[in-house]
Parts: sequence; C-alpha cells; structure tokens
Amino acid sequence: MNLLSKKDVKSMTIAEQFVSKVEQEALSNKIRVYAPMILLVIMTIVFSIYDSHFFSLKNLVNVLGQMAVPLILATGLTFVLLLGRIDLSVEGVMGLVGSAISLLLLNSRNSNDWGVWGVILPLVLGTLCGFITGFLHVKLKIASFIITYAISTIVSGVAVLLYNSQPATVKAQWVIDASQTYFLKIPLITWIAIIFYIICAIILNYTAFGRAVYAIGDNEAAAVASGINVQKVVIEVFVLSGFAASLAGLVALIRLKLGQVSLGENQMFPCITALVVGGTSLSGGKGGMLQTMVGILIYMELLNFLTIIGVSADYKNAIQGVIIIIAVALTITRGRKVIAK
Amino acid sequence: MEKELLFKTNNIGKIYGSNTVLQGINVEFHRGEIVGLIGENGAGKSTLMKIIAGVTDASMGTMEMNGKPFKASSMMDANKYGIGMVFQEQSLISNLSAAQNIYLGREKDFSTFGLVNWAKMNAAARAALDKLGLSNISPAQKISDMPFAMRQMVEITKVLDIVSETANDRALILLDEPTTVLTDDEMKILFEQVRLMKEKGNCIIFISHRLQEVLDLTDRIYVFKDGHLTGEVETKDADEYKLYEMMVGRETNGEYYVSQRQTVPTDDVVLEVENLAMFGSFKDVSFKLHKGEVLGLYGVEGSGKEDVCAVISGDEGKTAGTIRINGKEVSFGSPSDARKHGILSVPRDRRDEGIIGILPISENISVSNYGKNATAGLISNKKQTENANGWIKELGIKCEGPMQRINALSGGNAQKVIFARVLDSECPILILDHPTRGVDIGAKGDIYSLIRDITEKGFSVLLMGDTLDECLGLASRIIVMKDGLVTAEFDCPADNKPDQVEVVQKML
Amino acid sequence: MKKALLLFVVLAMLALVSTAVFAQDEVWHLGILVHSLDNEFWAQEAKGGELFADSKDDVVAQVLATDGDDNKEMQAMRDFIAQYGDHAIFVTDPASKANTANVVEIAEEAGAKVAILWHHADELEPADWDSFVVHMSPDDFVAGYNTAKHLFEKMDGKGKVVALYGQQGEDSAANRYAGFLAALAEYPEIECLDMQVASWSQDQAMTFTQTWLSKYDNIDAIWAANDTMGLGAIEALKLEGKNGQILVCGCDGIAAAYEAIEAGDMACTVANNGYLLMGYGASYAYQAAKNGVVPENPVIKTQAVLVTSDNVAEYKAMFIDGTPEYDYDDLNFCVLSAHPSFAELELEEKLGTAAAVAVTGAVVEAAEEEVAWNEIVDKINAEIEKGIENGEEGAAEAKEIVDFLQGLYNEIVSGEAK
Amino acid sequence: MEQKNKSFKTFFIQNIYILSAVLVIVVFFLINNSFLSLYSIQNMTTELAPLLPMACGIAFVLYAGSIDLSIGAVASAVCVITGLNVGEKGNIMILYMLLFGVMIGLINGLLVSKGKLPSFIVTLCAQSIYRAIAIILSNPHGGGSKNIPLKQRVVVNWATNKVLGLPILFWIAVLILIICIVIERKTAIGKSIFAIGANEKAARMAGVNVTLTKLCAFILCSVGAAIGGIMYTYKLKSSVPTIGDNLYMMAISSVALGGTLFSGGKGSALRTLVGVLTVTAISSGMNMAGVNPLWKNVVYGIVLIAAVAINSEKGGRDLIIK
Repeated sequence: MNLLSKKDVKSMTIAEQFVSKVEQEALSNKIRVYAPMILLVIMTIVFSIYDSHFFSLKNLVNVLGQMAVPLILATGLTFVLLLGRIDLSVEGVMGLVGSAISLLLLNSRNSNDWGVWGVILPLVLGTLCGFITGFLHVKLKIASFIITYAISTIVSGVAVLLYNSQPATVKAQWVIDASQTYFLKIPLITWIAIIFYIICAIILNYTAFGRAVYAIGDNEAAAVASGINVQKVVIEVFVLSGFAASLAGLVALIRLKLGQVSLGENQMFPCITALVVGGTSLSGGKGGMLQTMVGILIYMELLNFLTIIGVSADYKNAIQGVIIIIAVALTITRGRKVIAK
Repeated sequence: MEKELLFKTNNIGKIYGSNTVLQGINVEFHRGEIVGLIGENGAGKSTLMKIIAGVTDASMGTMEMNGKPFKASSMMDANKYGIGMVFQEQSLISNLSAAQNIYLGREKDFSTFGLVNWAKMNAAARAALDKLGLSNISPAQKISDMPFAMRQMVEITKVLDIVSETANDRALILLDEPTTVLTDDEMKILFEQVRLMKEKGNCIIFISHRLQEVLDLTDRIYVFKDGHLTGEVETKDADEYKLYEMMVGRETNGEYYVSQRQTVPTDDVVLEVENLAMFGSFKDVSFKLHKGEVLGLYGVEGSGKEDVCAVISGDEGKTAGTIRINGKEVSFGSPSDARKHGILSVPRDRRDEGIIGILPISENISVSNYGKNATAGLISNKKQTENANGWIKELGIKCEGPMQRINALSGGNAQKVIFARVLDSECPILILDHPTRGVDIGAKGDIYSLIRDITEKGFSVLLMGDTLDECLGLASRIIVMKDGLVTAEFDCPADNKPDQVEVVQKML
Repeated sequence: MKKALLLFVVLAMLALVSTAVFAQDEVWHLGILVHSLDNEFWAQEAKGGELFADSKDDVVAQVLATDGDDNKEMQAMRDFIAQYGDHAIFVTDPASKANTANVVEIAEEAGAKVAILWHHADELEPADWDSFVVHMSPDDFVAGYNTAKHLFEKMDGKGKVVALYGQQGEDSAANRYAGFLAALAEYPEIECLDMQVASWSQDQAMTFTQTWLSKYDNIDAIWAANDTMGLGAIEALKLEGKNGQILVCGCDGIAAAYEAIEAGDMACTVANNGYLLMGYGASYAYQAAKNGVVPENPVIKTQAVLVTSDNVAEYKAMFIDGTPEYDYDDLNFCVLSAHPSFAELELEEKLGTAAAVAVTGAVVEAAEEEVAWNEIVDKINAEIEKGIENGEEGAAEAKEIVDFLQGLYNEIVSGEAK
Repeated sequence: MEQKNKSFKTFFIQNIYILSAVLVIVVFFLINNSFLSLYSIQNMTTELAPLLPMACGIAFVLYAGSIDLSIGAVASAVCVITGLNVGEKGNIMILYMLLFGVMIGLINGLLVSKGKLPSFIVTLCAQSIYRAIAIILSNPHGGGSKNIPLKQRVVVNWATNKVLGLPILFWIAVLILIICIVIERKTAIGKSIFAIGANEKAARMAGVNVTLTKLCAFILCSVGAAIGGIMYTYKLKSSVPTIGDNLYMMAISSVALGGTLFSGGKGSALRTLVGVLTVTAISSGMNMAGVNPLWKNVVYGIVLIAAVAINSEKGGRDLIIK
C-alpha cells in the first residue's frame, strides 16, 4: 500500500490493514537498524559545527589512533555478546599479555631479547587464557559473568607477579618505530585493528563458525539440534576473544611502551557500552560487525568531543552516562512484548 | 509383499533416575512405508524418537540400521546414517535466512577455503524448497519475517534435505507432530511430499494426536502406552474408534465431551464486547458472554480469533471498540489489569507462556493469587502447599508432590496445573486458548469434564478449541470468524449440535 | 562430593603460599599497610618496611595490601591484631585521609603502636593518642607545588599549561593539584588551558594529550600529577615529535620516569623516597613499642627531592638500581623538620615559627588567667572586618589566624574545665 | 529406609552450598587458630555487616533475571552524603538516605521495566552518574574522603558498640537478612520476583504485574545499596567517595558464591549469607594466613571458581547457563 494514498482506517479491510501494518513494522525495523548510523552522522555534523577543531584532520587521526584498542577488543567481544555471554576477563588478559611482552623484548628490567617470539608467546598465552575461560564456563557450567570475572582477577594477579611490582619499559627499536609509523596518515596500530576487524567480519559473515555463533545466540537448543557442537563453538569464541584481548594488549603496549596491568584498566565496560549503542543485543543473536564499528565510532567521537569542548572533569562521566542511556534508548529495538533484562 | 527392512530396535529402554519411561521396545521400519506412532503424552513415543534420532541415549537395548548395529551419539551422527527428525517445537534460528537455516551445520558444502558462497547456498535452497512446492518461500528471507506455518515448512525442508542428501533414498525420517500449526493446504503439500518420499524407498515415521491424519497417511501404526508397545495394526484394518480403544483402553463416543452436563446459559451478561478492533488483525467484533456459558470462538489460523483472545486477556492492546464487564466499561493494558477485572487465560503456548518451569507446582498454582494464602500481606507457605495439595487431588494431577518442579510433569499434567492456577485465581471469566493442545487423550477427557465442572459453578468460559469437533462439543454457542470478521454465530445446545459442514462453510 | 574435594585441594594449596608465623614472646610483628604492590612507588614503600625488618632480629614483617580501600585497611589491621595482639606494630600509607582516625582508634584499642605516613585526618594529633607514635609525610601539596614551579621557571614565567589530574576522590590527587594551583597563582602570565582527570592512567593521559595537541597549538608545558600520566603524555608528544619541546613533569619517582628525565623527555619528578618513609616509620613504631621511645615532636616532614636532569643519575643509582641503606636507629636522620602537633604546624606555616611560639604562649597565658580574651578578640575582629570592607591586603588571612587562635583558646579552656 | 536415604541425599545436595563456607572457615582455622578468636569474629562480623544488605539487595535483581552494576556507586554517594551531614543533622540522615535509595531504584527500575532498556547498560551508566555525584559532593576538584569530626562522632558511635559481644551493625544486618527472607518467602512481591525471573512471559500471562515487580526488585536493590553505604559511613566514621568502586563486584560475586542463578528465578537470602560469609572469610583468612598480597588476587579467583562450581544448582543438561 502506498503511504501517500492512505485510506481511512475504518474502511480498510483487515487484509489491507495487515499489509499496511507489516509495512509499517518493516519500516520502523529498518529505521531501528539504521538508527545508530543516523545518530553517528548527526553527531559528526553537530560536533563539527559546534567546534571546528573536531573535524580537523589532526583530530580525526587522533581519534583513529585512540580507536585501535577499543576496536580490537570490541571485535572480539562482538562474538561473545552474539552468544549472549559476556567476557570481563579481557582487561586482565590485556594487562598480562602487555606485561609479558614488555619483559620478553629488549627492556629496562632484564636482559631478555627474544625478538619475534617475545610477541608470539605472550599472544599464545593470552589466547590460552581465553581457552581456559571458555573451557571452565562450558564444563563447570558457571555463568560467564562470574567465571570471566574470576579469571580476570587471577590473570591480573599473575601479571603483577611477572613484573614483580616494577613494570618494564620496552626498548626494542621496532616497537618504538611501530608506534610512529603511519600509512595514509593513519597510524600502524589502527591498521592492525582494522585488519583484525576485517578478518573477523569475514569469519562472522562467511564461515560456518560465524553462522553457528548467531545460531547459538538466538536459540541454543535449535543449534544443538542442527548438529552444531555448541560447547566447541562457545570455547572457540572465548579463544577468539582471548586472542583479541592479547592483540589489544600488544597494541596498547606499542602505544604506551610501559608493560603493566593498568594497560587493560577501564577498557571493557566502555567497549560493551559502545557495542550496545551500535545495536548489538546483550541477550545474544543480534548484532554484527557493522554495528560494532558504528558503536565504537559513536563512543569515541563522544569521548573526544567532550574533551575538546572542555567539559568539567567532575561532570564528564555523569554527562557521558546520561548521553549513553539516551543513545541506547533511541537505537535499541523494543516491541510491546520485548523483555528487557 | 514383504518390504526390505531398514531399521529395527531390540529391547530398547530408557530410565530417568528411578523412573522407567520406556521398556523393551521392539519395532521394525521398512523401506517405502509410512509408520504412525500414537499414544498418550508420556507414553514413550517421543522418547523413542529421540533415542533413534540421537538426541538422547538409550539406557538398554540395541538398534540396527541397514542391517548394521547403529548407535548415534548426536543428531548429526544420526543424520549421517540417514536418520532425520522434525521437532515438535520450532528449532529454527530466527535471525538467519531460510537457506542459512536449511544448511546450518552443513556450510562446508558451499565453502571454499572456509568461506561460504551465499549465492550457491541460496540456489541450492531454492531447489530444495521447489521440490516441496514451496515456491512462495524465498531462500534469502529471514525466519523472523515469516509466518509460523511457513517456518514449519522450512524446518521440514531442512530435515528432508539433510537425509535425502546422505541416504540415497534409504532414509528414516521422523515427523513429531508436524501438523499442529499447519493450515490445511500446507498439510496437503506436506502429505504429498511424504508420500513421494515413501515411493522413492524412504521410511517415514509420523507422530500425531490427530488420529484422522494418521489414518489418512500411514500404512502401519504402532500404539504405545505407559512406556510399552501395546499394539501394532495395519492402517487399512483400523479406524479412529479402534485406535482410541487401543490407546486409552476405554471407549470414546458421543459422551466424550460430557455434553449431558452442558449448562444452559443464564441471561446475566458478564462480558460484553462491542465493535472491538485491532489494527491489522480484526474489526467490528461484538459478542456477549453469559454467566456459566462456554462460548466457542472458531476460525482458521490467522482469522483473528487469536488476537481477539489476546485483547480480552490484556496481552495486546485494542485499537477501537469497548469491553464491558458486568455492564461496566473497562480497559486494560496488561494481563495483570485484566486479572484485576476478573479475566484470566490459559495460554496456548504452554511451554513459553504457561508454565514457570523451574518453580515448583505449588508456586505455579499460587502465582495468580498470592493473596489467597496470605494474612496481613504475609503468605503462609504451609497454606500454599495445602492449597496445592487440594488442587492436585481435585484435578488428579500425577506428580511427586506440590514441591516438584513443574517442568518435570507431562504435558497433560502441566496443563492441569495451569487450570488449577486460573481456578485458584477466582477470576469468573476464563479464556481457554487451545486448552488441550499437546495434551494426551486421557488428560483431554479430564479437562473436558473440568470445563463442565467450572461452568456449573458459574464460571464463564471463552474457548478456542483445538479442533472444530472439540469446539462444537464443548461450547453452548459458537462464533465463527473469517479474515478478521465475525461471519456467523451458532447456538449449540447439548442435544442439537450444528452440522460441522455448515460451520466450515462459514470459516473458509 | 568430588567438587567439595576440589575446593578443599584449592584451599590446601593456600596453606602452601601462606607464611603465617605464630606469636612468640618478644618478637614484634610489623604490619606494612600499603595500597597495593602493583604500583612501583607503593612497592618501594613496602620494600622500605621490609628492609627495616631485615635489619632487626626481633621484627617479622608482613605486607598487607589495602587496595586503597578504607574498609579493607581496617579489616587487615584487625586481622593482624587478632593474631599478634599487642605485639603487632604498624606502619601505614593509609587508604585515605579520613581513615587515619580509624587506624588510630583500632591501634589504641589493641595497644598496638602505629606510624602513619602521608595523610592525617583533621584534628587527629599524635600527642592525643598512646598508639599514634609519629606522622611522617613529604607533603603532596609541596610536591605538586614544586614540580609546577619548576615547569613555570623553565617557561620563564609565561605561557600556556595543561594539567592531568589523578584519581578522583583520592587525597593525594587533590593535594597535588592544590599545590599546582598555588604555584599557578604565583605566575599571573601563565594560563592553564584545561584540566582533565586521567585517573593515574597512562592510556587516558595519552589520549587527553593527543586531543589537546589537536585543539591547542600553543601548549608550553604539561603538569601531570604522577609519573605514569607524565609518561603517557610523553608518548603522545613523541608521535608529534614534540617530546622535549613541551615540558612534562611527573611525581613519585619511578624507574621509567628517571629514564625519561635522562632522555630529556621529562623535565622533573619528585622522588618521594618510599624506602626512607616506611623504613623510618616502622623504626619509630618499633622503638615506641619496644623501648617506649616516643619522639617529642611527632609530626615530621621528610625530604622529598625534586629530581631534574641535574641530579637524576644520583637518585636513579640509589633508588632504582640499588636500595638505599639507612641506619634505622638514628631516628633523626629522616627528619627535615619536626613539629609537636599539626595545629602548631599549620600555625607555623602561617606566622613563621618565632611568632607562633610567642602568640601561642600568649593565648595559653590568657586562657590560664582567664583575662578578658574575648574582649580582645572582639576588638581585633572589628578591626579586621573594617579592613576587609576597605579591601586591605592580608585582612582575610588575619581573620583566619584569629579564628584559629580562638579555637585554640576554647580548647584550652574546655580542657581545663574537664 | 531407602526413602529416608533419598531424602537425606536430596537434603545434602540442596544444602551443599553451606559446605563451601564451612570448608573455607575450617581451612583457615587450621592454618591459624586465632582465625576464630573472639576478636577475629568481631572483626569479621563488622566486616560483613555492610556487605550483607548490599548482596541481599542485588540478589533480588538477580532473582528477577536482571543485573545492577550501580550499587557500588550508590553506596559511595550515600556514604558521602551521610558522612558530610550526619554530624549536624543526626541519625535522621538514615531515613533520608533510605528515601534516596528508593528514588534511585525507582529511576533504574522505570528505565528497565517501562523503558525496556537492558539493565546492564542502564545501571552501568547509573554507576558513572552516582560516582560523579559522590565525587562532586566531596569537594570541588574531586576531593577525597572526609572523616566525621571527632567531636560529632557521638552521633554515630552507637553503631559500632557491641551487643552480646558483636557490633550493633552486625545485628542490623541480621535483621535486614531476616526481612529479606520474609520478603522472598512470605510476600506476593517477593514470589512475583522469582516468577518473572523464571519465566517472564508466563508470569505476565498469569497476571503478575511485571512492571511493578521489576520496579520493586530494583528499589529493594538500591535500598540495600543505600543501607550498605550508610553502614560504611557509621563504620568508617567518614565519607569515602571511592568506597563502592570494588564493592559491586564483591557483592555480585558473593551472591554467585551462594549459588544463586544469574539466569533468574532461583536463589535465597540464606545462600547470599553463605556467599558473603565465604568472601569475608577468604579475605580475612588470607590476611591472617600471611598470603603475599601479590598472590591474593590469584587465590581469590581460584577459590571463587571452585566455590561457584560446587554451589551452582545444575538443573539437568538442558539448562543453558550464559
């Protein structure tokens, strides 16, 4: 039915009404799907008008550089959230991997110089943490919220033990070079993040594993019935998230050079918030890589803008909280019978 | 002509804890036949299906497929042998497309280097759907955008595709109540396909509570009762009456619906609905419900009758019209508002909207009326348990006791608990939305006499029957809906029920 | 049951990592209360306490981490006391200013001696308590002030500065920033463009600095409330090639900061010398418990050195590459200045020592003889108010001092009434 | 006989959650006998007093299948407001703060139940808002904690006085525990909370007022957090804007330790008590056992996993635990 020639509701037959209702729902669903993107565009325009520094090339490059760590983490967390799980251990794993790398490369604390192995082994270690998390979650049947919290506690404790309270500064020349390398004016670490993001997007959208993740998040029983090995997929997702956290640890270390637990501090909750703003559902099955990118961009722009216009530091967190609630309210899909948990 | 043996079981049994649910089952399935499995809920037929399909393990006994020992550790494993099962409950992923659902778990057939070629998959899905005559389903369409029946067809397509691919027409396909949500047309297509499969040499096992369908479709029927195989008949030798007898060991006849106890409605109007409408679903619906009356609401799926119930029970909002209770106009925004006005419903989807699974029976009964067992706002758990015990006795609920979790009960018993809940709430107007769906025949009879009991006590019932037969049998008046409009109203006095053909004419 | 066994095994492992020592006669158990060991400075402090314990045969030390949580600190103290009773002694870098009152109360109740570093609650005087032996502090305010002042001097007293604040809600963050503001007030030609809360985080400091660099093109210096944030700022500057051009300071004196100073990326930091602070704090508590030696002037300011490119080599060798050796029996070694009470310290800061002694004497005298002190004060107050109205310089400050004296007087009078 | 054995076994399985607390306490007692000295018990009871109301409060939200990450920040804000004013205004502040808690719960609850926003996000944002409030009120430029002036401490000293050898704060916490048990077992609202947690759709169709019930769960939770905040003020005799920073995870993990399901519909205040006891005993015990602080996190995490693994009720293999 054409919206322009809308008939009087009363004189419509039920069939006509039904068609128009379905069309309306489809339209509003579409709006919901695109709402985060619309929000992103509006934000960018309004911010640019409000403060000319915002849209300067330099600032955009900044935002891109700062985006590297959150983007990598959020990419890994996308899989976890699509399963309807949560992973609080990424902060701890980031800290552990960053600390371990800093101690194995040329550094200020000891005489190690393991070269490329100094990066690979910690990445494997972090990925292993993801495996342990997933394995315990699946086998002991402990809620992911608690098991990942416990793992995070353990892992960050181990990290401090590794450097024994005195974090090491990385001296390896290639790390220093890497932090100052740009392609097309975009920092190398952002390229790492973008490549990881693209690979994960392909995995999610073009592999059996990706379909299985959606299937489990939407209807675990049905996924089992379709012959999907749910336990295996869940463990694999935590392994992927563990690897993402490890990679984020590496990138954070390249950025900051000092290998300590706090590399990972306050990284996870912002990422999850960003994912939800982008349109990923916490209950699983809904979301995707596009939503992840949009969410991260919205979040980073907001953060950057609040700093640029010099909002008082006392009020910044509170203002951010209010804005996020409003953004989520605007973009999240809610029907009459939707259950919010 | 003796057909080639495809699958057989030797003394299969299943024990859950101390509870033996299946014992000493020996069945044989041959190529090119359709076998019906019937029995009351909890008789063990679904458990047998699950064992064959690899969903659960057997506690004892062995199985053979194609003459070789068979043991499946998972459904996928069973699929490899050519055994596939269509589940009673929907097992599709709603945010994936039809094609992705059909080939879920089998993506590697369409993958190169681990990457899936979606175009190729859609083309294959197109072909699979066309084979079943389902040209109206687009492979790229998301399941969440499809109506219920269409989803069921996708599910059947999926299973047929899985097994026909691997089994070379030596497949064993298990259909567990596939027709519950299908329209007549869809059912016809399904039956056609099933027969086609059979002719090619596959074996199809068909479970249904609708005996007429079983009689129409199958060649041979196994009857189950209390975990045992109690009978086997050639379909050509059976009729509905005989099957009833084999299943329940008691006769069914005109007294099935206890129509001699049908009440004559009084003149007191408890619920009056005038020009009720819900945009996109129904409009201009008006009727009156009298005290002590069973008012049947009938029509095909999608005729709007479901939404009429939903609006009156507070589950959905109306867009126009008025609802009056005892002559007073009311409006509600939720089922809890409706409850306050004395309306409560037995929902259709028992598993999802009826039982509160992990809570005990007593809590499930009291949830609609905690106040009953409370003094000064404090609930006495002792009273609540006693209350539950009372209902368990009164309704004959088979359970370990009021503290047993409700999800351990069979469908019929769980439904009785839901009835106990609505009766306990003391709401005078009850909406029974398919109250016997998925309930075995024994429990059905109990529920029918229960409905008679409550109307005698002065409750009024708005009934959406599972079958026309049931609706006509129980109701004292029937309203027929078609395409969102009321098309006819029939009086159904106990001694003079209207002709079924007449009713069907109004709804189609 | 299997799982219960699992838990039991896990707990049994605990016994292996535990190092419980049972109470013995004449062994003093030193509880070292620090925030946590995942921070280099706090680890330095803890090490200081342990160095002291190693130097004594009859002291056994245990580090108790508080995570900067008032509650955990109280719990840890009580747990320790439950074990060792009055043979427990404490040296604490308290979780917060306010919590020092609780620390003292708990120690007093158990008869355990305690030395407190850094913070003290308002009105909490060592002299009033048996257990509160000594308060030692290098003063966060001064640290913030000194680093800021060093930056401003290097800027020739003019230009633009931005500030990185520590963790909101923490005393040291607030005090260091107050020091920064005080220094800023002395340089009218220096403008502070922005302050952001980077919560001691290197990552956040780097992010803020990047944003500043894209917004302002005329920043001359970045004041950071600790080394970690300073290092974050330096990483951001390195990306722009501006390290060394824009001045950065830190505070605490961690290894990486010394290296940054050596490389010319950081202008200065403050070596708070955790070894000295906690080592001597422990020594004071120990002496008080064992020998009943209580310092006459229990409010002690210790030396906090401003480390710049001039003296960085010396301090790096002492604090990072090695551990300093001190003679812990020489209790006066750590003292920069010592004061009888915080009240007097405050007064001294305002009046200068000599004047303070004189005025305090007068007040005491007035209180004892109950001369018409009130009348005198009223007159002075009237003068001051006139001064304030006329906008005379120093009038407001004078009023503050008089108020303080009034308080002192009231205290003495009410104390005698008791 | 067999019947009896079976019921004993069921009883044992149902109450196995107590075992974790008992084991933890026994092990620490073996390591160090003074762990169960009167002084130590007094210490631990003071310790668990504020945590217990917070854990009991958030348990209601978990029963309903939601989560509340803001309780720590609410406790901080309440602690600051009480601490700054109780000296002058007196104990009436308790009443004001309880009302404040109700208000916060109302806002969170409305956003979740009426606004249909995920509680995870709503309360995460609420967390940053109340944390900012705590800090702004403390001082301009994020000043730190302030103790209640020594002279005004008379107002709050009663709370740490001892009755029957244990601090009054502890007895209040016990009273609150009993109230929570009554709410969850004896009132319609408590039972409705479990019903919506177990199956929200079914509870709705059964006529449970879902909006109101959720609202109540969040109010109970915030009031619990407010009580926790007040207790910290009375216990620490100061206003501490950072007090809640780690508390919310501690409260949530205590509830999890007791075996309450995160998916909703199951749990009890007694289980929460056991969880709180275990957490308190672990942290006190590790102090007394002389565990190196660097190892504490590692040990805590491992014990947490082991205890939760024992305590969580497994409802068969079809139960999905996210």
